[in-house]
Amino acid sequence: MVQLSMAKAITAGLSRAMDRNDHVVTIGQDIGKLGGVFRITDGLQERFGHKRVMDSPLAEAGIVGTALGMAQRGYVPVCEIQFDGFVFPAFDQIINQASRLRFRSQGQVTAPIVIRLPYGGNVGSIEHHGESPEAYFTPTPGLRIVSPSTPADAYELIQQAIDSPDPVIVLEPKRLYHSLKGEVDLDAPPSGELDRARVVRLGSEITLIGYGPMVSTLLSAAKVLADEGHSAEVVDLRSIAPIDWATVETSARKTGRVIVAHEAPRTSGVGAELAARIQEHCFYALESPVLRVTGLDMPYPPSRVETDYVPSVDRVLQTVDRALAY
Amino acid sequence: MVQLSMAKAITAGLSRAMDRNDHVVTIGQDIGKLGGVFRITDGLQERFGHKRVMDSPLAEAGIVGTALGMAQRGYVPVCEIQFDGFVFPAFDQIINQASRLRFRSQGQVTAPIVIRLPYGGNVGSIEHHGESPEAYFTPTPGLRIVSPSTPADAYELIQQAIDSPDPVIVLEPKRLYHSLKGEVDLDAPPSGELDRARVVRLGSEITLIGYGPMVSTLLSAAKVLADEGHSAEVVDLRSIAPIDWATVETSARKTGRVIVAHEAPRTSGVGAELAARIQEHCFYALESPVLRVTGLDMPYPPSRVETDYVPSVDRVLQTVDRALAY
Amino acid sequence: MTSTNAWIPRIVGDANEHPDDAAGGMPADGIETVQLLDAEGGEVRHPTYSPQLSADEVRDAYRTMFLARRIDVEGTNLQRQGQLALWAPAKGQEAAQIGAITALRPTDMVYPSYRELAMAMHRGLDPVAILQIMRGITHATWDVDALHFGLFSFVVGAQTLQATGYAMGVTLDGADDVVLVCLGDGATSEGHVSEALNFAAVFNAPVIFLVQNNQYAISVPTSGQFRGAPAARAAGFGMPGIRVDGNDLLAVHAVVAEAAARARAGGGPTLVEAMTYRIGAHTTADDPTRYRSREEEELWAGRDPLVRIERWLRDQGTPEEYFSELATEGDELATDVRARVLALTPDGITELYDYVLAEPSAALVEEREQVERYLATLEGR
Amino acid sequence: MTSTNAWIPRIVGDANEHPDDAAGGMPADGIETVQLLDAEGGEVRHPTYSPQLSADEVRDAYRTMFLARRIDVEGTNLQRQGQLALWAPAKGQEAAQIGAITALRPTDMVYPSYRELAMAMHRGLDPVAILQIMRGITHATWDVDALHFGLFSFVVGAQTLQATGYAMGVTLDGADDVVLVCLGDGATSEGHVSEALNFAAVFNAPVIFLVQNNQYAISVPTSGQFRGAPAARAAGFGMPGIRVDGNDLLAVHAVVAEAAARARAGGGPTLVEAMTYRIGAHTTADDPTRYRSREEEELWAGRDPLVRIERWLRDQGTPEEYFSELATEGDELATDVRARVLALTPDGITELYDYVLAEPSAALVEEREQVERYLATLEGR
Ligand SMILES: Cc1ncc(C[n+]2csc(CCOP(=O)(O)OP(=O)(O)O)c2C)c(N)n1
Ligand SMILES: Cc1ncc(C[n+]2csc(CCOP(=O)(O)OP(=O)(O)O)c2C)c(N)n1
Ligand SMILES: [Mg+2]
Ligand SMILES: [Mg+2]
Repeated sequence: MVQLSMAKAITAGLSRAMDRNDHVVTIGQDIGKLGGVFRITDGLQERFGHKRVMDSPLAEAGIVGTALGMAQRGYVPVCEIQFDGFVFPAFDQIINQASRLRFRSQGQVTAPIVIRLPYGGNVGSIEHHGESPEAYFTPTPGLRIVSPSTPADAYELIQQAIDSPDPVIVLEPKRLYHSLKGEVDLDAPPSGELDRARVVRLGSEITLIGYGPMVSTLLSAAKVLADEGHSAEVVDLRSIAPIDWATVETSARKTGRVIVAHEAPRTSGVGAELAARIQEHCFYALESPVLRVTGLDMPYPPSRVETDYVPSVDRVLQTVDRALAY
Repeated sequence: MVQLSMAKAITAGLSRAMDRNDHVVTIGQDIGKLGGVFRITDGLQERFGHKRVMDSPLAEAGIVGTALGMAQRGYVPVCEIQFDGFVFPAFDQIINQASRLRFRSQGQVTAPIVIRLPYGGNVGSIEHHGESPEAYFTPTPGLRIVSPSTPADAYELIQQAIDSPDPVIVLEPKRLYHSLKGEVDLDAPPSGELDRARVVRLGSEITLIGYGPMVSTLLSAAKVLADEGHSAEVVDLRSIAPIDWATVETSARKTGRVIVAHEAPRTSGVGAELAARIQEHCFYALESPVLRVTGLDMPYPPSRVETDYVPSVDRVLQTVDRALAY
Repeated sequence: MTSTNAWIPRIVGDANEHPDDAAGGMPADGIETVQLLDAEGGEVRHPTYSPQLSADEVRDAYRTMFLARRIDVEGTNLQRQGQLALWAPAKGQEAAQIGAITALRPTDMVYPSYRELAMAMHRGLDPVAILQIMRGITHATWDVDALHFGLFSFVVGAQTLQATGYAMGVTLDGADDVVLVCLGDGATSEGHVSEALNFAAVFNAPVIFLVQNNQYAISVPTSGQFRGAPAARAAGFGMPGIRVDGNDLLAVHAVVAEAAARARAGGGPTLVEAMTYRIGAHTTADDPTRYRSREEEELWAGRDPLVRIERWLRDQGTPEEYFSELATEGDELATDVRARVLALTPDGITELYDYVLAEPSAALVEEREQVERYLATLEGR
Repeated sequence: MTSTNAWIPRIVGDANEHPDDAAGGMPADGIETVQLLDAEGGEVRHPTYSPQLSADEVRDAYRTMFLARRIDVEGTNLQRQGQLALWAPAKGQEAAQIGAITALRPTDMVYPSYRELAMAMHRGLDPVAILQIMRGITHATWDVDALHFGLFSFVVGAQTLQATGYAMGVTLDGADDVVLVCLGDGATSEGHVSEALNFAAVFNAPVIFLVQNNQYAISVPTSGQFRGAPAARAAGFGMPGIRVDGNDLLAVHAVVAEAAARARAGGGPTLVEAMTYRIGAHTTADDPTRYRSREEEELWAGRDPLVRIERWLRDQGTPEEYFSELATEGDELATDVRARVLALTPDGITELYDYVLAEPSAALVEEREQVERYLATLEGR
């Protein structure tokens, strides 16, 4: 067990995957000498050489599209997209190609690539650097989307994503890269399934569901609630697509009240699917509607006001009050 | 009043808008001599000249991106994207540019463009030609998305979209282009608001909500239900973003049961947002969960089996049975 | 190697007018077009390139061209008879396709677009696999690894990046395979294609971009597609660009063979612009009379790539039986293919859940069961 | 007009090695670099281009360059002091920016990327409008129509398509305005940029693509970005491509002036590749020591665009007071700007609902009210 930041945990996971399988390569902007703008690939080019750690030209479609081709040649490419807001030029290669090669070819061609995508706000940066674009990917059958909430989870998820025969987007909560440290067992083999949610706090009165950077907010809220005498269960989705409905619904049925949190705007966010499915499958168990605590329905704002945009512990608590009042 | 197909109604609306405002121009692949692959721009280049009806190179980002530039010069460009499945190369220009120019510039720069996008399935074509990509756009504040269900509505919506100071995606139900005919009053000024839903059939026991190509399916289902002694209200959303919640919620509260239908896959579709919001705002009024009748959670299938994919009257009825059984 | 970097500006007064090339001839932009066989089948001497194929090899090549055209006719017929949703004829482009693919090793990977019927048949793909796409039976399903022939790609240009990545993988392997990727004149406008050219150059990838310039992207002539021809564009990305008479089997073969040899030797990518013509409609849904003239079509009919080889083969003394036997073979193949196409039935939709993810998620399993139950209720009716 | 179409292949053995240019000098790819003033400020004769600016005009230009650099220093300082989230220095690129913009009419539209501080100041934009972006106060808000200076664009390359479209609008108007769009060497790799070049050529749009080739895209040197230089790429899209010494005010001005005259006369687009160097870091978040050498930085420091003009101005007999007064003006401006930046406060988040749609939807109005109520409860605490 070592104490690692989330950034270092991802580096360690990536590096371990590259050690285990010499067909794992990585490609992205500035990931070589610079080690990436977040230094996630720091030292990897020195260790694995220019061939396996490729600085790409400045073109996101090029990164994902050539990664697909390398995968067709037997490689397992891990793409780094520099920031959340810059993934859209690669959209066609992700939506029309990566996600459906297996389907369109009835399994003759697959796309075992990983797309690492730093995301999330409250990082005090400029436009396009604090966004949460997951809702643009979730309507896509054939695409896996995961997001870790702790260094240990990040270490495991990046390896599982690389092992997965499906294309996986790993949404990395960039706010936690360097701010969150935790215990990581570097020798533990990646265990369990890629699409399992985790109940990270047990509770009985209300279920708080989140993923990535929101999980620590929900845990803080649950603590405050405990002090106030309320018992909240916290579910870390880990996999945003597909969602582990069994875990989600079990918790919803148990508590009868559910709140979903994410940083992306409310409209058509991941919370919509959660609410829609939970109200359908747990209709008789719900004591209050599924409520959403989310980013606002506007583009990501300038950073001086971003704390009013990203869900805070306060906003979660206020929403819990609303739910409990039903 | 004349009898027009939906295709001809759109042509008429476009042509009228170009008559009324000489800064309305249109750009897209094959829209000149060919009149577009669906012949929607048939005759427009002859009438308005090469300058106002521009055949573009084969590049969707180029079409939308240059349209934005023309808009910044004072034009009102109407872009034609050839098919649903080919809009993704333009994604960055739509999501990162068109939808947020107003926001990022605090109103100094706007994007009054229209993007016409034929969509929907059951047209017996090959891959990428039968899809419903609306869920990729709905998470986007600042973007309007509309879809007509009748020729009269198409005639009006295309003109309203062109008049709108916001960027508007007009999802054109291509299955209805030539198959659906209806009365159109060519002299009527476009009236009312772009984002108003319409109750197209009054009912009391259940609300069926849809848009575009699904509306006629829902109306057929409502008819069958009426024969069976059940009274279904049908709401045509018309505007998918923003949604006219007042109309939707009024109906939901009235009937207490809601079904949403769309051709896109269920996960993270427009139905998710409708269900999420309705269960929140009409919690006590609901007698059954909001149910969804949608495309399946797989990429659009080969056309020989597409009728099993696109919601049918039968599937709607089966779902109504489920709702009524609560 | 011929230099094709001459750039003669073709700046026109009002570009919005999109003037068609006067008579549908080759563009007068000063870029040389490599030719080894003229429209009459007469040999043309070239300072750099010479025919690389023996008469036997040409006969083999011609056979595939001929059979592909026969299937093409059958595709169009089947569509007219309502048996296919669509057919995209390759007619007229057989020399470009077969000239290129015969210059490769069978293990060199090919990434087609959607018009490469002749290439596919050369690689041994059963044409039914293509026809069934157009019948709505499957999307694109064949054994890519065994054939070294990639899936058809209906999103214009998207395949070029994947081909480039595959070629980067070849480099990573230290192998000497070559990759050929097919695209049209229209496709060159897609940003993804420029990115592919750039990645190929930067990573020095062994990939050949074969642009079949058939003069149109649906209705848009090349004059409305670009001002700088594809062959000229290559130089700006740092790779050789060669224009070749795409209706000349021998020339296409020679040019692609040279590009392949260069790539194999570590010399990186090449762009080959094969000047050809789509004799048929863009697809059976298209109406070419709206955008091209009778004269132009006749001009190009006179440049038919099959006629040219047929003449050459006759000049070489190929006996009449060769041609008559081939005609019979073609008819038999067409009859067989037609019968098998008509017999095709699609997989049930629920079987398609097998291909969404490697292992279906719980939600997919659940949805599949629901759909199965629902479909069963319908069968009862 | 100088022809810049020579293409000398730079195919290297293993492209993955991305060798940096030996000493960070100009690339030896055979493309001519137009220069009118050498690093010492001495005039250079050129067969085609000659200086177009009077000494007074150069002094005006130098003033903006100097003031921009002063603000640049202030930006870096403010960031170091924790007052800005980020600063992207323009230091070293002032000649490229001011040379280009002084060749335009004030009514010619400019589309910047995000590094055009000097250009912006030339157009009269209050630098606070830029600094406030980096302070997280606004995104990009200035009166584009009045200044004819577009919004900063942080999505690399996206602005090039919009600039091209604007220029297409100029053609539709039958006007003789010209559009200038700024991009970096890295940006040329984005597919959108290639699409912009192609649309510009096909529609013969009056747009000038100014590529400030500052040798790096963050850490990636041009050798890892492309094999065909931007200037060479232009030809393949059917437009002239001219490379110019981007640290030479007079040369950039002359080259852009010629391109603008051609565009105004209906001659269509031009690509200008201005060879320059980002003296500072990519942004204050960057660490250039990881990817470039001390020697290279020193080499380019010796080519400082301000020093060169200062020398030339002194040679022309510009009095010392001009320089000392300018220094004072710079300090005063910096002090004023700093004070105003520190005084900035953001709009409340709820005011931003005004800018989502032209008229807020009912749902937006409702959400805004909720947020207002919620924020009011917080104030109570
Ligand atoms: C991204 C994308 N946009 C549009 C289309 C619709 N489309 C299909 S083929 C075609 C023209 C292609 O022209 P070209 O590349 O010259 O190939 P050709 O059909 O002539 O062989 C178009 C516009 C598409 N398939 N993909
Ligand atoms: C589409 C996109 N991808 C990635 C980035 C992140 N990024 C910001 S600046 C930059 C490098 C740009 O290099 P260049 O075009 O040479 O301009 P320079 O910064 O050198 O002026 C990158 C990769 C971005 N802003 N947009
Ligand atoms: Mg073509
Ligand atoms: Mg740069």
